[in-house]
Amino acid sequence: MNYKRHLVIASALVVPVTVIAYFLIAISYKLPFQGSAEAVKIDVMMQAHFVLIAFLFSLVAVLMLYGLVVFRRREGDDGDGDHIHGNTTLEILWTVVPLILVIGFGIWGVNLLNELTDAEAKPNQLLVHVQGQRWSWNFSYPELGVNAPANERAMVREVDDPNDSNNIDLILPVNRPIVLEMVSIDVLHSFWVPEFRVKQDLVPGQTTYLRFTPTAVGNYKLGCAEICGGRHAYMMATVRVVSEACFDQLVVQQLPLAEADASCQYEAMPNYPDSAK
Amino acid sequence: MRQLRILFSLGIVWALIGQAAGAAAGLFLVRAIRAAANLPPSAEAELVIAAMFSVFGSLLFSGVLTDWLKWCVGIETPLRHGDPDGLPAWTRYFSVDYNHKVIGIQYGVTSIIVLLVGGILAIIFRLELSWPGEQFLTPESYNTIFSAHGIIMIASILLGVGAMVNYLVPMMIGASDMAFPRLNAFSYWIAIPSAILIMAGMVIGDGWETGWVGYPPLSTIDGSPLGTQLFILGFYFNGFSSIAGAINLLVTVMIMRAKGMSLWRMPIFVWAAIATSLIQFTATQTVGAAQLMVTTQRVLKLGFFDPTFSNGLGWPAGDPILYQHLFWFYSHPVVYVFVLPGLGIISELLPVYSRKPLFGYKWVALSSLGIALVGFLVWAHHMFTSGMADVLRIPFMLATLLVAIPTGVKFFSWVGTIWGGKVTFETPMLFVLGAISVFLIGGLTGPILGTIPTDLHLHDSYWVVGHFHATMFGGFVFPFFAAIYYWYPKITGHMYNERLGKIHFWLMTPGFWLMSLGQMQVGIWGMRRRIYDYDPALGIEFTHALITLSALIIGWSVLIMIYNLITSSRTERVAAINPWGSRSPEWQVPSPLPEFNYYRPFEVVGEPYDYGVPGSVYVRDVPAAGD
Amino acid sequence: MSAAATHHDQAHDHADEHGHAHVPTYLETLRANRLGLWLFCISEVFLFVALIVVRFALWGNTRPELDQALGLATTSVLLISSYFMVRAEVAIAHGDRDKFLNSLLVTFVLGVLFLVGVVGFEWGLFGITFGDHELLKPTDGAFGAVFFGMTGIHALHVVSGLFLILMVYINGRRGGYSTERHWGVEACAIYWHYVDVVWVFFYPILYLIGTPVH
Amino acid sequence: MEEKKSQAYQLIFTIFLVLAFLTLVEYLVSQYLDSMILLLLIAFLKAGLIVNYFMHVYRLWREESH
Repeated sequence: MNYKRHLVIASALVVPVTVIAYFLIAISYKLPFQGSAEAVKIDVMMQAHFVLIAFLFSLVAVLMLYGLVVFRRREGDDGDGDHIHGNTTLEILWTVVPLILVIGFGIWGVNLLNELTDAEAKPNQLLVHVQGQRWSWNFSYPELGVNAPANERAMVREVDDPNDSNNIDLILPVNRPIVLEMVSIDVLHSFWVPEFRVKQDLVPGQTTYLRFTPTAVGNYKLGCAEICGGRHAYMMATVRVVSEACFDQLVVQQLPLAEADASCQYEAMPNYPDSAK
Repeated sequence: MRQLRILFSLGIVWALIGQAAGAAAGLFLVRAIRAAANLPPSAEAELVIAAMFSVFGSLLFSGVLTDWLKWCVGIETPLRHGDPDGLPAWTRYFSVDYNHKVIGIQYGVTSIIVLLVGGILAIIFRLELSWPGEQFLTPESYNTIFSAHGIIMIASILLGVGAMVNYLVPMMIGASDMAFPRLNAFSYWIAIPSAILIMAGMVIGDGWETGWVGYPPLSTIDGSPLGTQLFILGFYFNGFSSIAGAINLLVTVMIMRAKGMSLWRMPIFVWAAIATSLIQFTATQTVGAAQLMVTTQRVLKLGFFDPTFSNGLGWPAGDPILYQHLFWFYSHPVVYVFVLPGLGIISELLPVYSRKPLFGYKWVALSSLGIALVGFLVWAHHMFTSGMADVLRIPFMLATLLVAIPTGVKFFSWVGTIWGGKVTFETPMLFVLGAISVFLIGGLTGPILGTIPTDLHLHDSYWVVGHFHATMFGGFVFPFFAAIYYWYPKITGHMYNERLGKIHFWLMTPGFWLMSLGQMQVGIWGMRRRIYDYDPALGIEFTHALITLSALIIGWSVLIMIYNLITSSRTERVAAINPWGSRSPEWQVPSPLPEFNYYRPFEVVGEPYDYGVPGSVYVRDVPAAGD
Repeated sequence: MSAAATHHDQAHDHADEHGHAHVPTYLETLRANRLGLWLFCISEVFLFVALIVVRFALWGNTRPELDQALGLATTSVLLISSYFMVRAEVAIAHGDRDKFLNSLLVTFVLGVLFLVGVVGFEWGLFGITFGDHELLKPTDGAFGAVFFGMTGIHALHVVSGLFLILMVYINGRRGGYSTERHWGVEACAIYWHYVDVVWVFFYPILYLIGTPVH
Repeated sequence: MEEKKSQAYQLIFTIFLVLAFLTLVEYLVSQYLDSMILLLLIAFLKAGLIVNYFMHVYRLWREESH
């Protein structure tokens, strides 16, 4: 049996299959809109993972399928395969190479995580107090001494039961580092806006923090990502990232939305195609 | 009349009666004591004591404790074995029996029944999720059903692992039975009332809403449904089954191996069973402690996980995150309890159908232990967003990524086994290959969850749901089905229907792929876990419909298998002694095996997977002369 | 007549019917039993370590004010009971039947005394008081939870150990154990010592380590 | 035989005395030194003595019994 030849052919096949697999992943696993500075950094790592997934998938799948086709039993042959017990070099190879890969990703992950959770105060940062409770969110701006305004316009929330959920919006200024200081008064909740890519649980009895910098004006949806009982699915709120001027009007001056500048009115959600209307 | 007599000779009937009687006794006891002590009635306390009594009643009435109780008063009891006197032979499968093969089949059948219950629950809530908006469930019942799906499937998998380990290990190592046959029966018979408690939790006291993880404060907060308590106790008592079974298995492997069977000559599945048992008999205790703490917090107001306590003296309060540590210290390694036996089955079957030795036997064996050991160091990756101390996140991230290495060893060894072989594609082999493909998906989608920056997006999303369903199906369900088809002729003496088996495979595998990949897709787009309803603006309706459709396909395919298994045992298709040409000892003797497995003891004289060496054998009968 | 009970040499008739029935000898069973019991002990270690971890996680370097005299007294009682347990085992191994039974009885009484100390006095369950220290309540936050949790789980093991001792005592009076065959005594002894070992750790962890908070 | 027997009784009594002494030390350490490390060390020492001399852990890896 000419293993070398087969190995070369199969390895050559891995390359195009990897490309195809990555292409398929890229189109069917498109990440949501990048709404924060963190999303940009995290997405680089996501893509690296996707490349790795595509490659490893192709490697195992191609070698496997190729092996199954080439080394299938032929009609009338009832003998055994070759007597190969193993190969220590290969075993060491496929222990060490993944180890190096893993260490690489580990170091990358550590560095990026440190960057994301860097607690040092940044210039111009905004502290927002978030309180979770079943099943609504409350936001206030302790440094400004104000609460988040109630949402006067009915948002496009078909799935949302207006009786159960609060309609308080989280209004954030664009391009300013945000620090969320989060508490829960009953059970665990979790703050997740997919476009921001970061997530943090709210834990009763302690304060947790989440840091990000929104970079695009628009409306986003915040959902609770930790099961919190009956109406967990509807524990949502709208996060409205607005320009600094609008933030001033809506939050600092607490102007009703109707009296604020026209540009502060309704903003489309960047990646929700049907909400623009 | 005779039917009635037979019915009331069955242990399972008595177990159910005992459970009901125990529950009633517990209920009235608490009520009476509280009334006598002038305390207000407490539904919670009644429920807890009733649940505990019900488990004990079930064990007592089923008869699994009888021998031990006799020992307590000094009566020696010989081990009962063989077909029951004056009753049809099949009745032994419904009563307390001490033969490991009978217990293995009891485990297996129970596992499939519980699997069906869990599957039906899955299909119910999948139908709810097919479209956005409220369909036919209330949010509360949705929460109960998905939570029950989780824990019932886990119970099913544990039973399935018990089935494989119990049936296969003594047979493979040449033992006549497990080391402690009575303990073995106990492990099975305590799993029944605990499964019933969990299911009862769905109907009694408005179900529960915590998911299978049961995180406090949701599971302990005032006004949380009573069903939570039953779920927690069911979970707790199921742990006894795991611990007892694992200890039994370890002792069996340690002292009952056939002559000449050194550690490196054991069938690879036995290695997986050892690794599994090492996890089970240790880690299970911590989750048991956690469940006890939750129970005491609910009933006796012990504030382990209650952060609100304050008496003005600076006394410490409880901590909800502590529960997560205790819980995942078990519940992460237990994932390897689910998958290691399955991966062992893959490694066991591949050489047979490839006609070639297992590639890198020692590496595969050690990788099982490696996975088990690393599995103890990674639990907090379930808590990357939980708010635990930052210093813990990084070591757990690095340890988590290390799991990839022994897992990779297994994949490459499987490929190495196929290469150069002469592969055939009977149903068991198809399921093995399906398992590898599905487990590959599950494995590859893991590291992205292991590096924290990417996990921050994917945590508690449907990506996680897709990821672990792929590992569970690839690591347990597919190999379990492969094992069922593979050993079916050994168990029944009949051959299953190959055509139906292949239909089962070709429905289930694409169905599963679709489901798992779809779940990951909606997850990355922003679908949260454990939600009753989702935002159509995410653009995930179509994928959700597809996921539901594939869930239905998987459900139907499993029904085909059950039909196949039931009808094939009644056909005339008598299986050959060794239909797969395996070297394993159980295939060298006619099916089904006798009561004590082998007519004469065998000794190991070769390597287990030396396919391709003419004239070599793995085992041979011990020469009679020395006996 | 069951094959399992027949002697190995006579099992040939049954071999056809049931296969090779390996009838384990007493020594083989003993080995399996010992291994099994020790594995059970290791398994339980994880339960107790979990409790200890909870204690350190919640209490840190503090502890509630507990009655030191009572703590030392219960600890001593359990230690002495452990001594009488091993004395009983040595006695049966050397054929001292009376000494065996007496020591066992002393162990039992001391075990009950320990329970009285912990459950009666420390928990104040039966309204008995000891000294004038204020009793900790189960609802006293993490202090109450951990203290009652740990002593409760331990007391549960003590109670089951007492049942075992009682069983062994009754069987011993009937002459159920001999110099050669007394696994029952050994198992009971291992279990009882194990319960003692747990308390060896629980005592300093609950009573001694950390600064008391008033 | 008789000698072996009295030796066995003597051994366990000696171990018991050591354990009692260590318990006392433990108590004194907590009152005057308050050293967590030392307390844990003593606890491990006591446990080791019990496991070895009272529970006969070595019987596990001894081939013949008794």
